[in-house]
Amino acid sequence: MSYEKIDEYMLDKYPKKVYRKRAKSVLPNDPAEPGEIQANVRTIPGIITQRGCTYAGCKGVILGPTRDIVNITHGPIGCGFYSWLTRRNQTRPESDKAENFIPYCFSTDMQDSNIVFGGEAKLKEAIQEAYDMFHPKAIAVFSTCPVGLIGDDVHAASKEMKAKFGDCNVFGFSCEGYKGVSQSAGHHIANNQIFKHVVGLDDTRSDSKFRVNLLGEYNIGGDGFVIDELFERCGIEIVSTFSGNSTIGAFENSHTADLNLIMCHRSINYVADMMEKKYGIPWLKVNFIGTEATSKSLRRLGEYFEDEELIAKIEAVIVEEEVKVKAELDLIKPNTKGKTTMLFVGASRAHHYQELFNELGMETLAAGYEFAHRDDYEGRRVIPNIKVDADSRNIEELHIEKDEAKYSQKLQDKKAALEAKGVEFSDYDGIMVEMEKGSLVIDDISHYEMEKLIDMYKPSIFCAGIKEKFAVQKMGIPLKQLHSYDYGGPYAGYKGAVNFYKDIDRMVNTKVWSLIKAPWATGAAMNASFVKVS
Amino acid sequence: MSYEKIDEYMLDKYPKKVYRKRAKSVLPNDPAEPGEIQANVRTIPGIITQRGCTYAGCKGVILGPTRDIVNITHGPIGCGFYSWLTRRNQTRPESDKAENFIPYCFSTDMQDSNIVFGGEAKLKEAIQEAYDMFHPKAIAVFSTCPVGLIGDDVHAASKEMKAKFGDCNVFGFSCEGYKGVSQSAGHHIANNQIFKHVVGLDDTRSDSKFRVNLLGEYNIGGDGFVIDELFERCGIEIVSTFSGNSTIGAFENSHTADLNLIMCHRSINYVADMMEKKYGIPWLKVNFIGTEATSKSLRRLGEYFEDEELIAKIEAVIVEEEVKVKAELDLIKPNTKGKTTMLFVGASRAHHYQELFNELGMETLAAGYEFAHRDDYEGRRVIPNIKVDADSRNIEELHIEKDEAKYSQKLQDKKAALEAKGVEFSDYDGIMVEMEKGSLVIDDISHYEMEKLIDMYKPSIFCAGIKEKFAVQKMGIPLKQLHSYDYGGPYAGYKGAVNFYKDIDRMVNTKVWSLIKAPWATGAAMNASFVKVS
Amino acid sequence: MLLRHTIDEVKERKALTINPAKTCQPVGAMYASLGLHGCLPHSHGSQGCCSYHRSALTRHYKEPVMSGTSSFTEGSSVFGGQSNLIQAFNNMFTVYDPDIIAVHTTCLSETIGDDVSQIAQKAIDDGKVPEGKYIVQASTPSYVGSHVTGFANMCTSIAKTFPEVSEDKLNFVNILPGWVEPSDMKELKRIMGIMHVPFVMFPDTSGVMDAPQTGKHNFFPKGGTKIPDLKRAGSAAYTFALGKFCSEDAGLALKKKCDVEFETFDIPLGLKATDRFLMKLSEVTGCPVPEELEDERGQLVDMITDMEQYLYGKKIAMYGDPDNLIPLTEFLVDIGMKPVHIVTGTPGKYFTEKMASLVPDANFKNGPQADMYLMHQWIKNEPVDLLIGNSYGKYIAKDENIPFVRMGFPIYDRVGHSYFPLVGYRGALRLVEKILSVIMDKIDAESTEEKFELVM
Amino acid sequence: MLLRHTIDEVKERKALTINPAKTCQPVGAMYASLGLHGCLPHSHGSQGCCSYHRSALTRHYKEPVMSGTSSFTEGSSVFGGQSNLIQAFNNMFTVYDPDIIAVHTTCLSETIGDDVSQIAQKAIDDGKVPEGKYIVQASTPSYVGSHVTGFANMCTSIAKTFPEVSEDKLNFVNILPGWVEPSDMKELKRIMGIMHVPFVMFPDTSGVMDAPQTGKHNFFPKGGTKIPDLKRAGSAAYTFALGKFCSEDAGLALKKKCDVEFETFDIPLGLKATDRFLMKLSEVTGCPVPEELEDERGQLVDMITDMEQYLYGKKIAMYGDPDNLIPLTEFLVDIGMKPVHIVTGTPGKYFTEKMASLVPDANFKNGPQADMYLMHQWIKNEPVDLLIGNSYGKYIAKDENIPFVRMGFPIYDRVGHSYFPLVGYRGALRLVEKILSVIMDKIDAESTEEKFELVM
Repeated sequence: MSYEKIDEYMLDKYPKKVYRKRAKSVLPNDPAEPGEIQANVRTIPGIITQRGCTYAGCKGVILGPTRDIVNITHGPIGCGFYSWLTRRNQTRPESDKAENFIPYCFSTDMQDSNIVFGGEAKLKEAIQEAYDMFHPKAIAVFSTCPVGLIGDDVHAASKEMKAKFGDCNVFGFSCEGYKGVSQSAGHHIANNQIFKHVVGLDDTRSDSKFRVNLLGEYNIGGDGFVIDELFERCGIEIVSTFSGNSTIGAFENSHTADLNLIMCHRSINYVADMMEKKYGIPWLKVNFIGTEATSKSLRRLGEYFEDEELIAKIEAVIVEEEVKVKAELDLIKPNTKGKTTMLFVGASRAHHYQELFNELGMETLAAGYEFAHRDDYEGRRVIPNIKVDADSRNIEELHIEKDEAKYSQKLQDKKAALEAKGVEFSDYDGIMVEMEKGSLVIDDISHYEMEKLIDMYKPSIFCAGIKEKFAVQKMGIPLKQLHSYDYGGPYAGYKGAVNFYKDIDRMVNTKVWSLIKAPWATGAAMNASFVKVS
Repeated sequence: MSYEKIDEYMLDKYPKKVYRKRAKSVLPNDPAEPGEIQANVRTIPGIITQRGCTYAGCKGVILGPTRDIVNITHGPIGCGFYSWLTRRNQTRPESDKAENFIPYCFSTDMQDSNIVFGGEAKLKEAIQEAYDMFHPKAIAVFSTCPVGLIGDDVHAASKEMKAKFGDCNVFGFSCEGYKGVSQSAGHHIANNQIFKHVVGLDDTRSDSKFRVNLLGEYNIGGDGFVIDELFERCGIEIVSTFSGNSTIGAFENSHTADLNLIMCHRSINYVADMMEKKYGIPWLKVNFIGTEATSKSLRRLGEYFEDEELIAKIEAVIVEEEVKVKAELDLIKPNTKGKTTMLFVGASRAHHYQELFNELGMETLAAGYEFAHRDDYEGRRVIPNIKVDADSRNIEELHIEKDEAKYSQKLQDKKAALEAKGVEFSDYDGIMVEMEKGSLVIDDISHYEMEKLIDMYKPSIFCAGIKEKFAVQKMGIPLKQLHSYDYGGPYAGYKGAVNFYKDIDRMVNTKVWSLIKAPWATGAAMNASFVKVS
Repeated sequence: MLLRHTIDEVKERKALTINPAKTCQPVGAMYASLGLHGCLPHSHGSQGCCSYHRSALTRHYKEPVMSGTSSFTEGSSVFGGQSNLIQAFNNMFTVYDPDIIAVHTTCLSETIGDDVSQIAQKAIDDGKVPEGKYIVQASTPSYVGSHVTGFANMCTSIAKTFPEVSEDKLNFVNILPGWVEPSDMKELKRIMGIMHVPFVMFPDTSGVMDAPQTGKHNFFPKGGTKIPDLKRAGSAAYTFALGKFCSEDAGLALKKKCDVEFETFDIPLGLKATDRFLMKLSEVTGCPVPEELEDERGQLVDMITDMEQYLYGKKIAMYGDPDNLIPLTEFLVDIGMKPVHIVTGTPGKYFTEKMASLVPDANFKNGPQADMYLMHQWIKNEPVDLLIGNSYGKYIAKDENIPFVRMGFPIYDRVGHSYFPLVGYRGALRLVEKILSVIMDKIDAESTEEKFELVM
Repeated sequence: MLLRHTIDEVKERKALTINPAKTCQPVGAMYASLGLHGCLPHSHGSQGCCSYHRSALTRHYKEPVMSGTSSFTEGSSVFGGQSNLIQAFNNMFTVYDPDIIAVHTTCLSETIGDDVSQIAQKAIDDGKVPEGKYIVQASTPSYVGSHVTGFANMCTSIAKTFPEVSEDKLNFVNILPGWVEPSDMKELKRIMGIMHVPFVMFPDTSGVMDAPQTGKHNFFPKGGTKIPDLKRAGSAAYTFALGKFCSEDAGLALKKKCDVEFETFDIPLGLKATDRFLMKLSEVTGCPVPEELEDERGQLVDMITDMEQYLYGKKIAMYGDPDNLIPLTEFLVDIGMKPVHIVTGTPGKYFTEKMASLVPDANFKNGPQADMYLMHQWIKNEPVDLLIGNSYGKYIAKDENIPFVRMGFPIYDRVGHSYFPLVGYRGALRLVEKILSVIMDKIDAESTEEKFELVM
């Protein structure tokens, strides 16, 4: 089908204004010359979107995985309730006694009187109650929609309580749901506050040789654990992960790392940038989704640290693991080769998971993000050209200055030297250059577009989230959730890759999809009589 | 209701011959002068009886509780299947590795060819296979109906295999289902063979001071464990139990005991008699069902052994336990006092459990046995007068002679001395002397009689077995199973008494029986119209 | 321990809710809306609400949950959501062609004071609502009541919107089923069929939230109450409002608007609540309770009498919604069990009054801070033999080794609730089966070898 | 270990059966007899047989099971049971007044060669059988086949005894349901109702073995196939014999006697077996499969597709009766599971032929020595993720820590099977729910804290 036809089939039903707007977010891909895609703009009301809100991005995504912060949602009960344990934030406390608040939902459960008379007093009382019961290292406060509107000052309240306690960091997030256009705003707000209130508080430097932060890895399904294990085998210390399996202590210490590695570019590139500005830590884009991507990312670490022993260890790990993966893949690939997929999810996942599908010999027919910006599609080179609109403008940009005491010129010098050798820092090329020519790229896909797309292409599998899962499956197409992994995983690293291969093999080859049609639907029955009337 | 009326209401529907026969098994009780009751006679075909067969009495009841004998049912699969784990034969192997064949069902699963051509060869092969797989201490073979008819000689086969193995006792039971008139014949056959093939094989004498056998205690629901524990606290050794939680080793050694205690008179009195004849061991009737009965039975032991220290220990145990029981009973008795019961079950249970009901302040309106003989009703004094009929005659009576080497004249002398002081040995007065005047005694009650009886008296609770349970409960009357204890228990000893009190309290006072009638059954509904037609 | 910070000592909290036994209004309104045929719910607020509610319902039902959102931005929060909503109407009618759009508000649109009925009127005036299409709208501020309140509010709006006033009352009744599962709604319809009583039921999520796999996604599944039925609800002889919290207001609204006599009943969950429902049905309609239902009742009682030893005296902790907890408590007491700790986040004095009469000795609490954390603390102080509630209970069940029956909303980790009812006698039979199953599983699992039972 | 003597090494046994996966014929005949209204089963043999069979059925159903016995003594065993049986007839008709006495033999009466039909004739001649009363008798030697054979033999006798020859075939069908639960028989009747196909079903234990608690013991509960229906079975247009082992012979007998066309089908257990049954029903009667059933089918497929990840590739060991195991195996394979060990004590080449085609790589065996001991040995050699079978499996399940779904006969330690069907699409839905429930319970129980999942 030509692109025009697709466009027509998929978008023609829209009202004109909607059509015009949506058409800008739908592009046939040309990896050689990525076109300009509309992204990070307001969702069209009523269109039925995949997107969530700023609170979800802030409290759910970024702070959800931290285990030793008491995260209090300031608002009516719903926001806290829905973000309670629904994101599979796996964590591994240091001991049976160590703090782990992840299974808890804390909320001020605002009532109408709090809306009318203000909720700050209740918020402070709630913080006090949490402190009295749990004596946590930190308490974080998340604002929901009404909070901003009624003028509760969560930051002032937090500051006051922090001062009162003395031994407990308290800080707040103005992550009201209506801010920005998607979860992305929430990531930004979350990162800003963590950077402001936490990063840099602990200057202790462990004596390990290779010290990195892993940014934008949320340990869904245990991905982070797999990466941790790989790094450990190579002898690399992860100072902090933002924010899978994280602790407030690790955030406080994160500025002492020698390198930042970015997994999910969209949600976290701010932090890398700010840390580089303030502390001089360079950053590299990595990807541990996919066998090749994992090996490549590990090798980038070797390249960065320029240490023979490290490089040897990394190569040993790669050889050992790749052999195992290959053995599994050889069995599976014949079952999956030639099948097709579409990915509409998150920001980085729709990109990274194409690696795994490639390895399975599966073609990605279409992909797009739920809450990405243009740079996630077209690469960071377009950042200067991105128009800052009203919705972006009201998300605070921190003004960062060099911390003269803690800034590492040494790392910057190292970076410069490596750049001279051709190593690329602070770069991300986006999804488009890696997708096939003619495949479709669609930002913020609507439910309607999704159904049409499936109708047209009948992919072997579709990747999205829980809201899409059963509608797509009702169409007879298996849907792989790439937020929750359908409660499977891990999918990161070599071990994760094998898990993914197996799961996809199962999903595209299980017989259950063949059971859908009732045999009488063919019209074979009912053509006979009951008793022949003689 | 006068007895004549009862008789009429309960039996009148029967055909005349049946009426005449059944009337002899139904008596209004007079404890002062127990009447002659017809018992241990053939069940009337088609009447719907509680009774089972000889195989059930032999393999199910007596040998079922032994754990280290491989019990092979020689016959079609059913008999082995139905007696497989259905009698709650609790057992406590010496260790995790010790033998326990109770969870297994072994059968020759006779096929038609075995019926036509004989099953002995298959039996021997089965014994061989069992030996090869398990190397047990003993293998026992149980004959089912066809075995006797087709002429398989299980005894010869057993003897041959025993000789062949050398290290495994193999013996058989001619317990075909059609023998005798009830399970009782099976008990007799079982006891005879155990006495013949096992008892007396091991003369080892432990050095404990007070050594007894406990006969007729099958450890249903852990009753035997409770008694074991009581005896241990008093310092009395149970050399063997026939046959709860038993081992072949204990049987072999049982003739070394100083006293036999009989719990279930019906199933086991043969063994006590034979052991007294052959080895000179006196026997006492005891009962550990009921608090008073337990104390009384313990005291009989003190009386027998005439040991100050033992008597002191026994009294201490009694005092300690009775206080605990009383505390519980005081709470429960107000709920149960004045309620009524009927017991139609087994042999001894219908008698023993009246003790517990008495303690609860509950009246026994009627009772009777399923497979007892006249002596179980009227006492052992009637034994000489019991007419031996054709069905009894064909159950082998072993001819026992004194074993001069092992016979203990000392014990007999002790017995004589105690008898002189008024201690009663070898005695059982039966159920009737202990039942109220005017209560009903019915042997081998039929289903029809049972329903009529319930109709007439509406007891608060009825005690019988699984076949009666739900018919009675459909009448709105709770039924307590006294074979399986409804999978509860233990009910023996002090601890068991409290369990029983609680269970009966629950059963007669639970509100669930009040839920039976639908509210519209009162006719309250339906008296209004739908829409008033104007 | 999964919940390692839950401490034994119960101290009153005034501000902090921990592990709530409720969620917010809009999700209830969304669920109720899905019970109308051809209806597209719409969330007037931030898009996160809609996403959360759709996700919650989807996880619970493993079914598509379609809903629009006004996708508020900071601008709309300042200037009002009118333009977003009118745009949304236009887009939804154009693209998805619903017969009804059911708008519920959120804390956001409520706080800024959007008047949805006025906006809807404007949309109609502006021609953004096609002929013959309906907009029903409910005010569901998240900071009032709970998800149950939202359900009730949407039901009330439905009752105000569709039913037509009629002088002549006809020989049928209205059933307001309350927040029960599609399976329960189907079971209620089966019972009405057996009773031979014609009826209109709304909402009705059966055929929607339990839609078959057909290889085709029906954006509007074939279930749900149809508009003509909603209209004629005004001429019913009687309305059975099931559940004080979920349905009474809708019954009242219908009474006010169309003068349909009504009474509020417990959801027919358990023996006596079903008895009362059937008795009244019989009384109102003159239709006797037929043998088939009497037999089902008898089967239920049969299982209870047969198995009472495994039920008697067992202590229970439970949490959920008041309309379920009230008849459930009555039923559990009737079958000899002992509810000892009961919480619901949904406020309302009726709950505590009922509990005080049903289980005066139990710990019970509702409203703010009546949360699962409190219940867990109670459990630590007085352990229980059974836990009943939504999937969040699994953390307590695992920590405390308590047999656990999933019931209520949400159930995220098991299936069956959408297909197998718990209402009526058959439903109670299933409930007792489930209770017995977990209790007996524990007996088996913890039994020593010597006490392991073949027959139970 | 409960089964501590079960060793890994599998050695062929020729004589010893250990832990059988079957029992003997008479209990099946008794169960079939209970499916006729007003029928009193009678066991012609030792009274122990009758006691055992009544106990087994009672434990399985927690219902009264009434049956007479000829109470053979040694004398009767020598001289024949004629006088006992005639006496029994007289007593039963006098005291219990059944419409039908259904006599089955035992290994005893078979071995001595009692001719029950001749004895019955003599009873009739002697006036011991009242006018209008029936005696039906089946030869059920325990040493041939299994309990399944006994069920089949009694069904065949019923088919030979009651149906009346008719030239005119009428627009209804016969359903021989095979050995399924009363709930299943009720479900089959519900399906026939939805299909609008008139039918006679025999035997039919619904309303008998699932009788309500009413405060009265109905010696003959109101269920069971009625004599007029049994009679008119001869004029049916078609007979559906469900289950090769249980029903084919009865279908054949009916064909021979009354020339009713018939075919044998799998018991409609699982998706495809139900599909085939409905397709044929539709074909024979011209009644289309209605939407309601198509929806139930779609709901079943929906649950399977939604939950396939928890089913896929899971290894299963199972034991039971061939008519159940065959469609069950087909279904489990269809939903992505892997039956790897299958035994039934019931002999018959058809079983192994079917298994060879359905699961060629599995271990399967039937007939003598195809017992649970063997299956357990196989499990020790190749562990499984799920065990399906009767209550005796709990010992293996506990020893080997295998999730366990109770299905088949006997189930002594759980309730529900008499009320909730496993046949048809709804039944398959329940089966899948149960399978998922035990598999997911194990995941939860064994999950580390970090992997414990709220949403599944």
